[in-house]
Amino acid sequence: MTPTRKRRLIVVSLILAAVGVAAGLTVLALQQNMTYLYSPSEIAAGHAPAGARFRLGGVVLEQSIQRAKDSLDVHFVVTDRFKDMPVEYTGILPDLFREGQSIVATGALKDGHFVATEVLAKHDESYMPKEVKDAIEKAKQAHADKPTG
Amino acid sequence: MPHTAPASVELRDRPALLEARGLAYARNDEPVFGPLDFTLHPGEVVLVEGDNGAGKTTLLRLLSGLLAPTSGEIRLAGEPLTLARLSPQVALLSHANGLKPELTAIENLRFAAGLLGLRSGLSPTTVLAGVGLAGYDDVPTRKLSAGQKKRVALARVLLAPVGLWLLDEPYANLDRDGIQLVNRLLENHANRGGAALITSHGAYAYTSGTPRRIPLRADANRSDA
Amino acid sequence: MNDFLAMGGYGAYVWSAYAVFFVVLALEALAPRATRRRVLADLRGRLKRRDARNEASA
Amino acid sequence: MRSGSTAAACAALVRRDLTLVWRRRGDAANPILFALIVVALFPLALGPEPEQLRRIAAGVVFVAILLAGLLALDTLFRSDYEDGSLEQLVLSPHPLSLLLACKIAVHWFTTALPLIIVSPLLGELLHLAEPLRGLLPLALLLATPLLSLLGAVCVALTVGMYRSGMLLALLVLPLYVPVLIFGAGACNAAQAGLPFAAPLLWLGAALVLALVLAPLACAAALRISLS
Amino acid sequence: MNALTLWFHKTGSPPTAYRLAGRIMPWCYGLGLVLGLVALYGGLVLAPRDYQQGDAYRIIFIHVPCAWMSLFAYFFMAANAFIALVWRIKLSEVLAMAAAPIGAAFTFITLVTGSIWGKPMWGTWWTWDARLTSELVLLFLYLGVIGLHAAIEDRRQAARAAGFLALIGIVNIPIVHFSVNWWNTLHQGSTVRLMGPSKIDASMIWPLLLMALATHVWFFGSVLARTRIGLLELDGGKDWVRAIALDDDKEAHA
Repeated sequence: MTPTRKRRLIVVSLILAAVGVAAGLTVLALQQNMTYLYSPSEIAAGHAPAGARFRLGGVVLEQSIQRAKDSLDVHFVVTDRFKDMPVEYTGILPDLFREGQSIVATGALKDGHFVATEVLAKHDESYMPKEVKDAIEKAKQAHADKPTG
Repeated sequence: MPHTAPASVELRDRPALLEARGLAYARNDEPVFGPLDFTLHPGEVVLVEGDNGAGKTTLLRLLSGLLAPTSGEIRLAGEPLTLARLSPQVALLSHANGLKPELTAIENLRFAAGLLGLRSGLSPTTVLAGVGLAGYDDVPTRKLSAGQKKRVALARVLLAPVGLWLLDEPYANLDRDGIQLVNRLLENHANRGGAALITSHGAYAYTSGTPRRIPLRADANRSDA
Repeated sequence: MNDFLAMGGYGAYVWSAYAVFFVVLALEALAPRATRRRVLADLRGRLKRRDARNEASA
Repeated sequence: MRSGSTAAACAALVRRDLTLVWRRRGDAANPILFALIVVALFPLALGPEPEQLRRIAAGVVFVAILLAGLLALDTLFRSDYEDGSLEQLVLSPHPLSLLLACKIAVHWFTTALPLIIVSPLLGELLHLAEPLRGLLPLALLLATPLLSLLGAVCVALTVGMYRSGMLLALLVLPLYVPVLIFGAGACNAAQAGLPFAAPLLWLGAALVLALVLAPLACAAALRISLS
Repeated sequence: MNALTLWFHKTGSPPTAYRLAGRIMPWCYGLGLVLGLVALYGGLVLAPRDYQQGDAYRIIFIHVPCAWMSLFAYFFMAANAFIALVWRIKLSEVLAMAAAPIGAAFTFITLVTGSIWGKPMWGTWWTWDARLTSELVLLFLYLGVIGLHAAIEDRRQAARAAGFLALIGIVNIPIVHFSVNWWNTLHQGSTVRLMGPSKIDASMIWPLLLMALATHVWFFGSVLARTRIGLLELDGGKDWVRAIALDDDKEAHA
């Protein structure tokens, strides 16, 4: 084997070995929750850390928003349609914040409440005119009303 | 004894140590020199002559493989020179001596020997004595004069187990003794079957025998003038 | 027309975004012209120097 | 005539670089001093309240060490370039990437390792949380070699320039962003009582890859800059 | 040499490329402008209001095409840098470096319009979310490439060094994206998809796609304009460049 070839072989095998080890570590890393975004169900199951700041993700439950008259305090419930999580927040909410909206709130658990320090609205990736949206809703409704055999 | 290069038939029969075909270099599309054709056989010392800015240093950097030519080809001992595969058979002395000022002369030479290997029968100490710096082993290089630094750098070239020397202005900063020393070193190297390409702006020259000269001028300059 | 400019209350946001878009792209389109002029002027300078050199050596 | 073995060349290079650092040992303390000053500025700017400082301690130490490393990066090839020994390195018959790996290793050993050793002290200045005392040096141990390796590639690209400081920072910082996120992120997660193994594993994976690929990239970049 | 490589070689030679680029460039600019104006009319006037975001969503018609362009320009640059580094083709070096400032401009627009959109919709100008951060890093990379290219005297060496950086960056961008992803996600998913149904109504998608087409055409126009300058710089000593320089002087004085 010429020295050049030998050198190339060493380099290639080193790269392959490194890729192998890195892939192994990556697989190990992927088995862990890295997003620190918890749903109400996960919190109910006790996965969320007690006393630590983490992020709560979910949908604002319909008819759960209660705004205080004389302050910026807001109470609402975040749900993932299985479990609910009451949230307290003080501050200005984004325009998109409304019932049925996906939100990401940062804060910590306190006496079974989630005390948020930041609430961000996560608008989804679909865009359509209002009429279309209404039509879809109507169709869904009709579909749901139909008795299923 | 003046040495007439190339001496023996035996040396001539070996393949050329260095071969340049149509070698040209341009920087930002300004031709620096070329196209050049020349060969360097074992036992030859060739002098590259040119004014300041004629591209002498550039030529040496091309031949050592640090720089890629704009056009043309370089072969070392028959093998084409590529950037990816630099030749282990070239020793370069450039303007920057490649010496660490904080290290002593002998430490600098030891490092060079570790990096490039050692010519058989030589050691850093003997080589240092050979360039007239016996007893300077433990002096930090920064305390040496410019000429003495040049001698240490020459010792480094001498130490390397290579056939081809590329020396950029080896006479610069040297006194009369030093110039003779360079000539002696070159002569010995040629007699051993080595070859050297040296540059000079003409003030000093390799006086031993009648070395071949390569005048260096840009082709474009020639045609415009 | 006013309705159109108001953009349902988001006029300031929408129009400033569009303004950024147009200003940046206009600058981006004008930049090569300036560069071209500079490069060609440089080149003429180089040619002049070369001619001067050649005359001096001739 | 014989040329030396590659191992001998690497040993000679390591010995020379260590000797040089020893001869310039006054300069070796500079990164530590710099990191110390940066860390000391935070309590002065934010007020001495321990709770507040504890919350940002890990991140601040990380950023201070990253910046100190960035300052030290310039010395990696600077003097070698100026006195011409970098040219000799490129011209040696041994694989350039291996020689550069040795250089980077010595550089890490002499600039980053001392910083890791003083990192508990830096943390203490900011009232670092108890559970992080062991984790922060560990995260730094994984992150700083990555910073040195990635930085070396960028230094190699800027080696021939006179005032390359700002440009070097611009080139290096995008590459440092993920390292910082994972390294400091692991510490923050641990502080919040969240699982922190994953970011460390990512750092480890990146380090293994960089150990092999960065010297190769560094050699290629150096060849470009020297031409 | 077969016919194709011969053709490639001929078109790739600086004077031919310069002339060809000069002929195509105005068409690209013109077509880009026309398509862009039609798309704007469609997006600002014809497209209906969004059920969720009202009129604010209309920023999408510039934000999304620019975001696509910021990535497209990077891939264009990196691909050309790769060709330039491996095969040392002059034209590729010039093309790669021509794409950098345009990419930077599109990235800048994406960031600014995105944060203008984010304020009313999300409730914040900026968040350290994966897409936003990686877009910011992308901008830094563009600036790094431009800076490195400007800092090196020799044009070809500069192009090689900057191209090398661009190639490193292409590895870095997904890494940055995923690294930020695990600690923050706010940006919505992709709306327009190559595979499967897009999540946008037909009345809204056509101005979006038309604008994307317009920005692409515009991009190529601008690349050609910059490529012409790059070729002039690179071939500065040649006769054809000399003629152009003298012609330009005459025009300026006429």
